[in-house]
Amino acid sequence: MSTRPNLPPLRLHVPEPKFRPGDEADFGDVPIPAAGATPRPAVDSAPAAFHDLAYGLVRVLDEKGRAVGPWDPKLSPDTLRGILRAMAKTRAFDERMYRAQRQGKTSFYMKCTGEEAIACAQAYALHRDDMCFPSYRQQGLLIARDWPLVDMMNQIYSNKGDRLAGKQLPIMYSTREGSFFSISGNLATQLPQAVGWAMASAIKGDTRIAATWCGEGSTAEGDFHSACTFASVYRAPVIICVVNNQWAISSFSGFAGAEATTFAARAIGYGIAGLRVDGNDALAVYAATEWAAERARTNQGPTLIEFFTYRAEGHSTSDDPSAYRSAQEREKWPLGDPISRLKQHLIALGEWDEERHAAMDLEVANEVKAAQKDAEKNGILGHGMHQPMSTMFQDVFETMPWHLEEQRQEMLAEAKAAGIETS
Amino acid sequence: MSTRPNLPPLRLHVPEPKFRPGDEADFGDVPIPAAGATPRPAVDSAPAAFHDLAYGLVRVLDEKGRAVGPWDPKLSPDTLRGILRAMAKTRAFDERMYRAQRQGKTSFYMKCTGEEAIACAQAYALHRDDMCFPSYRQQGLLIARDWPLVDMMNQIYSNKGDRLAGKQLPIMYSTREGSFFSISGNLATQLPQAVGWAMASAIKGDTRIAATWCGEGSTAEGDFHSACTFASVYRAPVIICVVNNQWAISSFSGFAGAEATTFAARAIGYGIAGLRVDGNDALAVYAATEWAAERARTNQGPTLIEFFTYRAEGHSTSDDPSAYRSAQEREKWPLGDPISRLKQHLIALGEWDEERHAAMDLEVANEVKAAQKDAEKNGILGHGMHQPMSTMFQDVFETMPWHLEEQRQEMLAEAKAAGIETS
Amino acid sequence: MARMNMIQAINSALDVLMDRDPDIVVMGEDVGYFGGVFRATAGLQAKYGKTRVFDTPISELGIIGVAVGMGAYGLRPVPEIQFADYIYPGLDQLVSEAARLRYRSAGEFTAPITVRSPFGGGIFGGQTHSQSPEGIFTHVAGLKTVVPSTPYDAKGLLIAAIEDNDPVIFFEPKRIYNGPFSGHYDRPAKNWSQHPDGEVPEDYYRIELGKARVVRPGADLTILAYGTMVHVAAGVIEEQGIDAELIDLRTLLPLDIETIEASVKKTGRCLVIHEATRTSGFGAELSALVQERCFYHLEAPVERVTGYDTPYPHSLEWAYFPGPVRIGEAIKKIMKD
Amino acid sequence: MARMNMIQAINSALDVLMDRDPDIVVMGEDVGYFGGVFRATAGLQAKYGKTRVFDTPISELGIIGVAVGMGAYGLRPVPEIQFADYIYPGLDQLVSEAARLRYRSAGEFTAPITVRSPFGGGIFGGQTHSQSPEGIFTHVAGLKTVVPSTPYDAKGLLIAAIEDNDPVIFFEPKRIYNGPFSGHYDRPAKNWSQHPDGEVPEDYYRIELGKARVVRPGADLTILAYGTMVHVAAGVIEEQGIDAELIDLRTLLPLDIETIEASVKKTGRCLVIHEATRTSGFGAELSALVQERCFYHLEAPVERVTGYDTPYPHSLEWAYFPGPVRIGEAIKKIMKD
Ligand SMILES: Cc1ncc(C[n+]2csc(CCOP(=O)(O)OP(=O)(O)O)c2C)c(N)n1
Ligand SMILES: Cc1ncc(C[n+]2csc(CCOP(=O)(O)OP(=O)(O)O)c2C)c(N)n1
Ligand SMILES: [Mg+2]
Ligand SMILES: [Mg+2]
Repeated sequence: MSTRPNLPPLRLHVPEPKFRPGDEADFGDVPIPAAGATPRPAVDSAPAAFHDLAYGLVRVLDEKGRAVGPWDPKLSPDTLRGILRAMAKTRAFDERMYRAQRQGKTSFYMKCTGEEAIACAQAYALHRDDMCFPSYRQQGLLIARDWPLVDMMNQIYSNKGDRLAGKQLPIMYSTREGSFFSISGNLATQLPQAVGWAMASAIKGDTRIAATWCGEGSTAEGDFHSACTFASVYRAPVIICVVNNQWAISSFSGFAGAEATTFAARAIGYGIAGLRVDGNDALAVYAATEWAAERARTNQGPTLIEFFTYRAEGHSTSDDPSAYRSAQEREKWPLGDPISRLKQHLIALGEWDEERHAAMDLEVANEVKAAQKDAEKNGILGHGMHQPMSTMFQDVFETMPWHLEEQRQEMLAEAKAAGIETS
Repeated sequence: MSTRPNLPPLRLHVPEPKFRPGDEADFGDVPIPAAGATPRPAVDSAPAAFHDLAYGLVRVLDEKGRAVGPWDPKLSPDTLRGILRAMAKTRAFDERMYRAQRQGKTSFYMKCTGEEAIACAQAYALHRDDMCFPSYRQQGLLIARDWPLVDMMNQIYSNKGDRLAGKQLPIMYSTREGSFFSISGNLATQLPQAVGWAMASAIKGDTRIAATWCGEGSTAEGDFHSACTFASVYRAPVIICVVNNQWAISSFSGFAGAEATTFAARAIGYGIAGLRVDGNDALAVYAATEWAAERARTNQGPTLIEFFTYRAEGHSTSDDPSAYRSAQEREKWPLGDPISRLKQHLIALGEWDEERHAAMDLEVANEVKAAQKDAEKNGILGHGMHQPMSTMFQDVFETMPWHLEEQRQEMLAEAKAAGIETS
Repeated sequence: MARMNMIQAINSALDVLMDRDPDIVVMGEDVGYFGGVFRATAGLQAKYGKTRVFDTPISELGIIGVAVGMGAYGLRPVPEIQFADYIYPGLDQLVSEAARLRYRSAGEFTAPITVRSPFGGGIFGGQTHSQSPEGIFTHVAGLKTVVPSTPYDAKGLLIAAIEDNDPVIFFEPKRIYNGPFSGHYDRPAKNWSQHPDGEVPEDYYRIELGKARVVRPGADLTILAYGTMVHVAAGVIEEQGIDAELIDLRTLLPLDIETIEASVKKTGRCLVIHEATRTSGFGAELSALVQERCFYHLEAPVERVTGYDTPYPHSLEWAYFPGPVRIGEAIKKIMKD
Repeated sequence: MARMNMIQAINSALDVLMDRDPDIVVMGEDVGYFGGVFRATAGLQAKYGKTRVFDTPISELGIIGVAVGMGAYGLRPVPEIQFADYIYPGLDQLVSEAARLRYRSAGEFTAPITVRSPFGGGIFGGQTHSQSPEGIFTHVAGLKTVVPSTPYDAKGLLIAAIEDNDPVIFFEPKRIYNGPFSGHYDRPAKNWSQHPDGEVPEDYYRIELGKARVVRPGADLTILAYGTMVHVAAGVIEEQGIDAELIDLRTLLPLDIETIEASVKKTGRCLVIHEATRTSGFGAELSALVQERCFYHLEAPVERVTGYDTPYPHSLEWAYFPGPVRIGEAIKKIMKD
């Protein structure tokens, strides 16, 4: 300890969110640029030419639901309706599975409510065989790619129909066929893996690119840094998406560095292309993703995109956000709801109306309900209809070494002795 | 694998340095801003106000050895001579210890030739009790702080006089009294530690700040990222120095991301203050460090400084750079030699001349020689004069647990049985 | 004395010590305002302020690395790693730095940090919320590893760990945060309020590191366990009515070898239990030590009941968990030999 | 057949396989143009091009993480970690990702990567260029761990490791890169050109993982060793003129339990040797397994000679190294019992 009369004592700054439970939420000081105001650089421009995009916000849909400005992707009404439906289905799926967890049918669930535009619109902007390395909040990718809901639910229930044989925590989907990488419970590990996959694709002269996602909180992990470094060094054809939903369980984005700058600005630090995008504007999400994908496909290198959004619900079924943030935040949050905004746009275009929307909501709800019924035929967690006990020893290695075989036999013998059903 | 007629095959970009053995080195395309041209922001300006400094080069000494521009720290001739002498002594020390290793007196040595301005001028800009978390190439800090050379040499020889009891690899100095943190063989680990130390200082309302160093190659480690993130979040009073000497063993800086941007630009990514400095200009080094220290001392937060320099010699005694880079680089390198440049400045000021310089060189050489003689009285590596064998078991824990005590007894008994001298 | 569950006991340890020593700081993901995902740090930020109890970026590397630097300054940081499964990104800072700092500086710099982390399975957490990596830490010279099995021990051991001048890994068996667990997952959950070791002094007390606890003396067989498995073993002993000596290791390193040796020399038989995967788990070290030191007293091989050598599965959790059936079978086998 | 030292044999393995399989890529710090700080990848970039053999940023996390992604794509990456001491920053990607990927995706995604890394001491490398962390990896379900002890084995095992569809950690005992080492550091260094196992086929051949090698059959005592210690043990056996059966494990996981069991049942005595720190080292697992399986054949406790439980010291390297004196004493002790 040293004190000097001519020097002030040092102070530790500890970030603090603006609002805590009971506070009035007011986002008046969050700068929200007007829709259409942000320029769209040519896909072959050098990253240094558009640093300002890391501090702005690419927005297409204005308050009236009109698509404006250079980022308007000019999608067909069919595509717009496809994205809208994918988002609605994702929300319905979340609702139902959340409830299933509450009913004790599984151990865990995580919603993406309020963030549906990100995965859903992106699935439309990417090719079907572009490889996705998601976090746990991009179920919208699978749903938008029309992956069977029953398959997802089987995984959530860890039941007999679960392709992952009950080995993984609910929602940690994996499908090679769906170009959707096995989700990890360890945050951000997928980022360097996506870069490696993209590097491999480039080594082989393939045309498929990779995309990966993590939350703003997860950007603090070393994996984020190594992903950006390797992507920059080898100009890997990859899109690194930071979903800034402003919360990481109970910690606001200030603990990931948001008080000092944007997450898109990280891109500037690595000399790679960076964009900051209205994550609740499906058209902006689509346009930014398409732009980044085109850069990647034409060997212009990686893009880091920050999607600015808001985690409208709790972190997971284990979380209760009313303990640490203002209940008003969700409604006061200025970028609105992604489904309402796209709906408004389609209606403004004359391509949609309230009745069709209500009908669609009913349809997706029924689809989800029917899938749930089917999935539950395969069992729910903890009610006996799990995979045979000895599957536990499979897939540790390609072929089972002696020690695992021995443990397997031992387990079966002990179970038999104790009268436990093993299959 | 997927090919599409309308898409080019992807390509992996693998960086390649401009010159390899046998090539003519030509640094004509390296932008070197004129001395004095870079503005000096007020120490309380917001980092966003001087992003351009991350892409320029703070330089004070011009080609004629004059100190010019707003960054001129206006040091007294005595201070200038002190820095010059510290640099000369560091170089003499390096020469002698390198030779000692070649003579088989120790296992390993690392020079900092060409980079002396960084540690030496910085030691003058920091307070004596500011805590340094160096890499293995900042021996100049100790020498400029007049730390006894014999003590450093005892460590290098792992001899009876080594305060570290021969436990550490040569050059991995440590002195709490010298405010010099124990050097680690694991790259970049000292960075978050320095941030933690600085946070602790701030928590306690102390006035001491921390400074830390790593090479440009080491910035790729996750530790660098966590250091910058924590420093940014808690506005820690710390200076993070990236010594960009352009080589990491055989890998040029392109493998750390230098093709895409500067290392100073990483600061922009974190929203912290960033400077890029001519590392061979002792005055620029001093001025930038003093500026960053003042920011830290007045609770303005961390600064990341890239010192642009050149590793004039091999990585260590285990390395032969002629295998991977052009032998001409050293002489063609445009920022010159830090000792010659400061010498030229002092001469231009009329405060120095060739005779005094030659006399100083002789003095420091003699000083080093005398210290070596003293140190060798305590022994050199592998010639019996090591610490007693049982010191090996000390300092694993504060108090020795039974299993170590048992191993110690066993070792002593076995050595005795075999007639081995243990003390 | 008060009734506490293990979370409350840990919270109380932190509270008591923070009150005594202004150099103790608590940090980690969600530990500040919210008080931790398991609520172990609840109320501490309000009481001791934001600069002594604070949330961190999600970087286990940074959390440990920063704590090492704070330790070198002179503070006594108590970082939390939210789940032991997430400790690996911070492992380099633990293994290469915290553990070796005293050694490499010959005692000049130290890292008096205590890393708290919930570990173990039994809560349907799947492979990334269930792991027991303690064996790795016991292999690293310079680290101490502690695992409590009751609220009383948790408080006393945590206080001793924080006061220790060497880095300590403090693994909290999350399955028994709320109550002891017999391994019979299909029976009603118990809580600590019915258990004598849920009786915890509100004030300061220490349980010295490196001392095991004989949970139950016995003549026929020595059982070595720690954390959750202590309770599972106790349940089996009761059910089977055998005269086993049950030893709760409490500290894995430094190990209380005297208590172990005395017991095995008395009983002639030894069973080692842990939840971690078997191969190269801490049970291997225990087995090796026991046969090295008690060879001529052993009447049967030292047996191990452990997690299988697979990742922790989600749905087959109870098949994986080393529960009463497996422990019972192992005891029968040892006693038969 | 050609004469090769271990570096050349490793280089040859990479060369032979890269020529056969275009999906093999080699990456790591300084492995590209320069060919690695130990020259193990020399010439490969010139032959196979920059996109198949390349330098990387200094990020062990990134090296392993990127390799996992490449493996998922369908490549077969062979990352190098410059020294085993530096593997910890990449440990999370190995333990939580590479090792568990097949399991958590039920076989859909795999990580067929082979991490090469020089390990062990005896070169005055101090605590950060001497470590033997193999025990940590053998504790992780889903990883295989291999340690060759001769140029012949190094090539055959490396080929098998790279062709294996699971992640393999391939630790290269750097002390014997150039020649076998008896542990008598004060005697002239030998090189592989005088040793029969320095005779290495230039073409493709495999040595199956999981198979140990009986270096020398014997009746009185079984010695289990791997890497450098195989040669140190062989030297002691010769010097002492005892009839020990020396087994070079070659693969630590999966272990060749049959060979071990058969040998110990024959000899009734067992000594385990490794350079890694003792507590929770791989020797603990070997000791535990041997006493579990050969209990009624053992005439003396299984003994361990290992590195002491301290960081690897610099100047006292030869006091730390488990050399001939210590091994000799341990043999005497076992034979006396
Ligand atoms: C390596 C690691 N550390 C900690 C956790 C625990 N954890 C799970 S989710 C989470 C918060 C992540 O926040 P963010 O990245 O913002 O993603 P979001 O949940 O908001 O989508 C934490 C700390 C983990 N899963 N992995
Ligand atoms: C974690 C870790 N990885 C790898 C190494 C091996 N290594 C030692 S120095 C070095 C190069 C460092 O280059 P740079 O950071 O540029 O520092 P410089 O040597 O140029 O000062 C490497 C790869 C190490 N010591 N630690
Ligand atoms: Mg978030
Ligand atoms: Mg360098």
